[in-house]
Amino acid sequence: MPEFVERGTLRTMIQACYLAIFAMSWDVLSGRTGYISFGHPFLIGIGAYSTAILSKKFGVPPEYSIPLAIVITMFGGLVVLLPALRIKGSYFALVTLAFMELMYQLVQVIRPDLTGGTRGITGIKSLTRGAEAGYELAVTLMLGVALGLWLLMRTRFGTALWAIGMDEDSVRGSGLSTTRLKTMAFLVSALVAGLGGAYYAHYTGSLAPRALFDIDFLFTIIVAALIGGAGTIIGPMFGAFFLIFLLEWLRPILPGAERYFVYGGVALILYMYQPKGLVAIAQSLRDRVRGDNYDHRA
Amino acid sequence: MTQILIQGMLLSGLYALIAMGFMLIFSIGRTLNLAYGAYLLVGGYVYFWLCQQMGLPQIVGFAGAVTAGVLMGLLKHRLIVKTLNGDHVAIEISTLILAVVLQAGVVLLFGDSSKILLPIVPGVVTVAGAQVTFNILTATLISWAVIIGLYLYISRTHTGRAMQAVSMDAKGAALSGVDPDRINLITWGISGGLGALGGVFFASYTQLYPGMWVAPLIISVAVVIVGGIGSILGTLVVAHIVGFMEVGVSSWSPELRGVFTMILIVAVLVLRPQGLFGREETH
Amino acid sequence: MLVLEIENLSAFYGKAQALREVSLTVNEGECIAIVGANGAGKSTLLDSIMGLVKTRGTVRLHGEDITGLRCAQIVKRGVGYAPERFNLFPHMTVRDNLLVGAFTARNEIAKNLDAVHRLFPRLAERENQETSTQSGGERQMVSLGRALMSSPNVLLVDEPTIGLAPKVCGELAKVLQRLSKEMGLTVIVTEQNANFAISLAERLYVLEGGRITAQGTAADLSKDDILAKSYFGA
Amino acid sequence: MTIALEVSHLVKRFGGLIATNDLSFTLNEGESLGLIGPNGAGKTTVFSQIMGELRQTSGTICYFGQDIGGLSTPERIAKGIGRTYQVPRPFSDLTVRENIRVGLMPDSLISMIFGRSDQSKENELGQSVGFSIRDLDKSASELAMGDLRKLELARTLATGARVLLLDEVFAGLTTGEISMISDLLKDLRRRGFTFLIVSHDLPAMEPLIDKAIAIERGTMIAEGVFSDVLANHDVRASYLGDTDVGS
Amino acid sequence: MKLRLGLIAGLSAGLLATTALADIKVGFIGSLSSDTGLSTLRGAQIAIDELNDAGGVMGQQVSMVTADTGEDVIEGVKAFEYLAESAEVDFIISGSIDDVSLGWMPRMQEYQIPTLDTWTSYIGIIDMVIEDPEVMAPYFMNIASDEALATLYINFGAEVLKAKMGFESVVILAEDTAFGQAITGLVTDALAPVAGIDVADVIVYDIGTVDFAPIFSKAQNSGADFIYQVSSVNSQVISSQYVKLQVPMAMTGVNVSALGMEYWEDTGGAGGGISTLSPVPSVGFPLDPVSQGFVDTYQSKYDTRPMIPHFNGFNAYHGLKQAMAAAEAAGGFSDVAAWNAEMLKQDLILEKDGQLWLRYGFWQHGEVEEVTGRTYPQNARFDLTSPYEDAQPSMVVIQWKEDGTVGVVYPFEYASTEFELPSWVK
Repeated sequence: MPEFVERGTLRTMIQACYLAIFAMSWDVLSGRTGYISFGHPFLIGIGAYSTAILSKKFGVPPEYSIPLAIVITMFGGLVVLLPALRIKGSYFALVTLAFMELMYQLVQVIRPDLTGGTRGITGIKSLTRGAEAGYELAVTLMLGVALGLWLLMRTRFGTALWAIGMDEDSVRGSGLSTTRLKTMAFLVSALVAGLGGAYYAHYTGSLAPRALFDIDFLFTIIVAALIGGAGTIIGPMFGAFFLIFLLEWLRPILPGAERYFVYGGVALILYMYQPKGLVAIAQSLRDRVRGDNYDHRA
Repeated sequence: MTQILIQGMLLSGLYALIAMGFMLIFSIGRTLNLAYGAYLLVGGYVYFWLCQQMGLPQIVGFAGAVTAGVLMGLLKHRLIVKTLNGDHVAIEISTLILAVVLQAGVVLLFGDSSKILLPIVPGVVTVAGAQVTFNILTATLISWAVIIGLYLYISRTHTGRAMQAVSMDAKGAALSGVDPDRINLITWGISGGLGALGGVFFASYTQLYPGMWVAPLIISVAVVIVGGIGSILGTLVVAHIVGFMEVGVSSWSPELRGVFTMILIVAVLVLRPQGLFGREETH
Repeated sequence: MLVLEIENLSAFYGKAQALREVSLTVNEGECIAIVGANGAGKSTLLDSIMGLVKTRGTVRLHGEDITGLRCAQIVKRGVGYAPERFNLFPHMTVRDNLLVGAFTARNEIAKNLDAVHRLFPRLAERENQETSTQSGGERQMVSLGRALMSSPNVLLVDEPTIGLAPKVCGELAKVLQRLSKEMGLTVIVTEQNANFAISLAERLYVLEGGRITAQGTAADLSKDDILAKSYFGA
Repeated sequence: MTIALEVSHLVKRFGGLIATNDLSFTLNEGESLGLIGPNGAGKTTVFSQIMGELRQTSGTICYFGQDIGGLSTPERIAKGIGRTYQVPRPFSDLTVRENIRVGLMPDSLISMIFGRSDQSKENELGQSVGFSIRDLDKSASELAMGDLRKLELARTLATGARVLLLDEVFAGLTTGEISMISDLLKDLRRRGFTFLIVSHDLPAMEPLIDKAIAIERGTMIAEGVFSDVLANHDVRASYLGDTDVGS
Repeated sequence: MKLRLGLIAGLSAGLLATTALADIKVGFIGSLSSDTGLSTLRGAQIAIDELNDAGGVMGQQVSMVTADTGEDVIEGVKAFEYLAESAEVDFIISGSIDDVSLGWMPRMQEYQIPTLDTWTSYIGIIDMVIEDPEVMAPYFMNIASDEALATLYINFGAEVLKAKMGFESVVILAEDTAFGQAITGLVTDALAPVAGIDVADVIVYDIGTVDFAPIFSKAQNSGADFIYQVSSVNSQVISSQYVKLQVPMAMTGVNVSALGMEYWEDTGGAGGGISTLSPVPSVGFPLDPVSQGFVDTYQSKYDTRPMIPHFNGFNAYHGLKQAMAAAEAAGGFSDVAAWNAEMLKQDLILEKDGQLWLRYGFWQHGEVEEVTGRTYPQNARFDLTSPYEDAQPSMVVIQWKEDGTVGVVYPFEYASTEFELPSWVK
């Protein structure tokens, strides 16, 4: 791929890969079990901040700081969000949203010497040099995550998560502890979020509370998963590439805020038109061409 | 102490007004309207445009803001809520997207920079060492008037009672001759109007800027979650808890202002999901 | 004079067909009962008349096709409905519950309220009580009262005796008879309690598995134990 | 004969309302017991208490001699009790096979993730309730009501249930479907499963049960052979009403 | 109306950017919807137009590509990547705010594209230049760093607040940002010992604060004579509430929103009485003929906000010409070391009435500034020692009057008005 496209396009693809990882992370929890998380930037932020602080302030090399960051994300997220799993529906979304806002406030106030306060942390060690290497790393990560999740979702565990999204009581009625299942889903989601967040921090080299714990960021993640197609692996990737490329293609034509206006409008219309996402649209197009009825769950 | 009391009362009145419209939709439409903050955004900017940029009288500004809010509410119900047919997750997410789109729209029309509204009623008086502007005093008094009016409307009029009825039992309401759909539409309109009005006051108290919809949304969420669904009294009480807490924390450690509100939301949701004053869901 | 005609009405709840080609007619001022076991489709039939369920077939009220109208419009045309689970507004007072019932008949509130209070003096006494704190019998009264507040000429009552003590059933039967005989309302009652239905209604329909399997006067149905057979088999 | 389920002096109060009033009965292994009563008598509440979805106010529930009052629903299911619901609740976007698979899953994350699903077991369970192998790959959302009942039975059997609590198994079925389910249940009885069945369709229930208990307003009013219970004056009155009402 | 204009402007700018076959490409990075971002963009655009009219640079025409940051760090990184890799610009002019500049800094180091920052003033970036001059060679900052803000203020405190007004103690109201922390530290460390003013209390507030009433109460209760305000984010809120609440103390300090002409409009007229430090050229600051010419062009070309360029507009206008001059001398932008060397030599002297008025130059490596005793390589050169003979004064104190006018109150050499208390302060 690097041979065929411009370097600028590669950069866009890198962004899309990371967004795809975040969207897949969101989807494992929210797209499958139906527990909508409005706090995913919270998890991603923990991962990003952990590795940034460890490598920048304590000199831990990235090969240790990234795994540590992932563990911290899983642990921190678990401690905080486990009680939230008792709550259903909109309330779950709100608790997670509150956590994100809380984190936004706390990062700036608590130990600004470590977190860099509002200004954030800059000069985080880069793992790669140049667009090609960055692209290879990002694509490898994305495909690795996608493959891992795909394998996991093919297991009975994946089926059970789906089932929770359809009827949690019936899953319990089948003798399964849904709390344990949800916790596991959450851990997997946190793992992917922590991983994505940590690598992303090393890729951008900078992070700031306003860029991470932010409703716009949350919006991008959720919209990527949803307009791509929730509950699938390919959907969030599809959605992430669609959104990021839409934004970049709009940049030369509409350089300013108009871009977000158009972009948000497109997202809203797409979502309203087909809540199952682009994957479903592509599917129905293909079905129409082929004229058959193919079971399409990926 | 007196200062905290006075300032707490004033801020809380404003918060109660802001939260009221959100509560209506949450308890009657059973919908989490994440674009609620956008009513405040649009209300504030419409008022700014009419009064401060066009130089029209204040009453025109208020009328324009409230009309814009009501229209937005009605359109949102028709175009999003009805289209998505009660799918709560889809509505929440669509409203979130809508709020972000509206924010981009405001940036497009008015730019990024903050704007301050002229005081609606200029002047200031010092009470017990606390400065009280006539502006915020007016805002608080009007808040109270609107809240009382809303309370009377809901408890005394046919439409108001029908709104309560729909929130408690939609089927029961339908077979009493109430069209839940129409009541929902009216509720969305009122909510939009209240939000826009709250937006004018909120902006005249603070500032106008494209991201201003987030803070009031979070406050509304806090108030309604902690107060519990469907309780005007709960909304009022909790608006005061949040307001006093903010003022109290501000005078103790101002940089922690928002932290406690978030902790309150989380704690209440985890420990008592129906809210401090709410009832257990009947269904 | 036909008030209500139902022709080939079928209704579905998702996959389950709850009504199968039901046809029946009701004359003005008549009191009829629809009897059947739990799950036979009685509530669905009434819900279908009120436009609360997706249906196939026709419902005519005073000769006018009301199929596909919204519930509120049907109420406006003079049909009152007291559903099985009451669907009251639990955190509103008795009075407010009744006033919601008057949504489509705001000019006749005083008259209707007076009539309801005469029928159920207890509701006048407990005007300011929240219905969530009331007993089943009282809720039944509020439910009937609320239906009457819309000035109906047709009253649908779903399973009024569920969970009620026999004594209360007796009082209820009297009230329903008064509504029909003295006030000229057309009353349609569904019942599992067949004897209650027989004591009340001039004509009965037997509903089994979503179908009308028998119909006639109480005397007709008492012969051969048709009702008992519909419940208990041979 | 071993007693599979023993319910003694079960009481459930909701506020002032008594939903279950001092109810006691036993169910022997391999036996089938019908639980009848008019609408609102409290049959489903009894089920919920046996499954642990509702906690009883007082009284005990013993399963093969062990008091299961303190166990959670999944623990009771693991012991071998299963129930079906009045309205079937399939996982509609999953296939029939996957629905059965959820029932078959052990409550262990490790084996859920690393273990393999047992296709032959799935086939066997599916076929045992009358699905063809081809049906197993249908989406549950495409099934008709009778098939949904079958699916729910298969999923419950998959959890390893030996004692099955069936709530209104015939509701919403056509006559053809009723006889299909009825045959299926007869077959399961022959294979030694224990049943507690609730149905309003008393004639359809008749061939499926050994004995019956009738309850009204949470209180037992009759117990014994089905035909005797049906002939009982109180039972008839509970359905048909007292003959002196309204006179 | 404005929407349509904006769209057309955006579309045509986009088309121009993609179709014009220019040989030298300048990239703009900054917010396209903020006044400060637009100041830089327009300042640079006017400079480019003038250069092109005069025949271009090295015989080539100059064109501009814009990349919006939306004042978001991650968007800033993407914007820099876009300029470097998709638009492949030769030189970047930045109107980014501090944290956005910090965000794209690693990209700048990676791509080594000559970059001039006109708004970011974070001293930490100058420290990066000192630490690693080679990798930071493409970076220049032509606004005085944060430190200059506070140092001039000490003199203002001693000569005006203490000597003229008789103020003895101060309460600091600072936002909880790195900027707030830095300025607070400088004021507390220097104001007390040098100017002889006691710090009664330091109150740090959350930048999301919308209700300053309790905070002003707290400030009043501290018993101090005046308030020193440090706010860069949402600073209209604190200043307008100060006016609306008629807080009976003087308030001065650093109020970033008060640095532009739009301040009066944005506060709806609730902004009088506030005084703030401002980098020059500032609102209320008399201009030399060249800079005045720039303002005239600006105002005739753009009749929307910002009404006159902020100081970073001047920095962009003069700085872009310096960067092009350096490139001409160095044979283009590609040899970064050569360009850096030529850039350091740039020294633009602007005279008014035959006297040195403004000077756009840069500190050399190793050149020590006397007051702070440290170096500021590749940063705008200024002089803290009176009588400001060899450089621009870098900072002035301006005050907004209650009638909406604004003027310089300190240093006295540049003063156009006098420092006074708001009418409600007795």
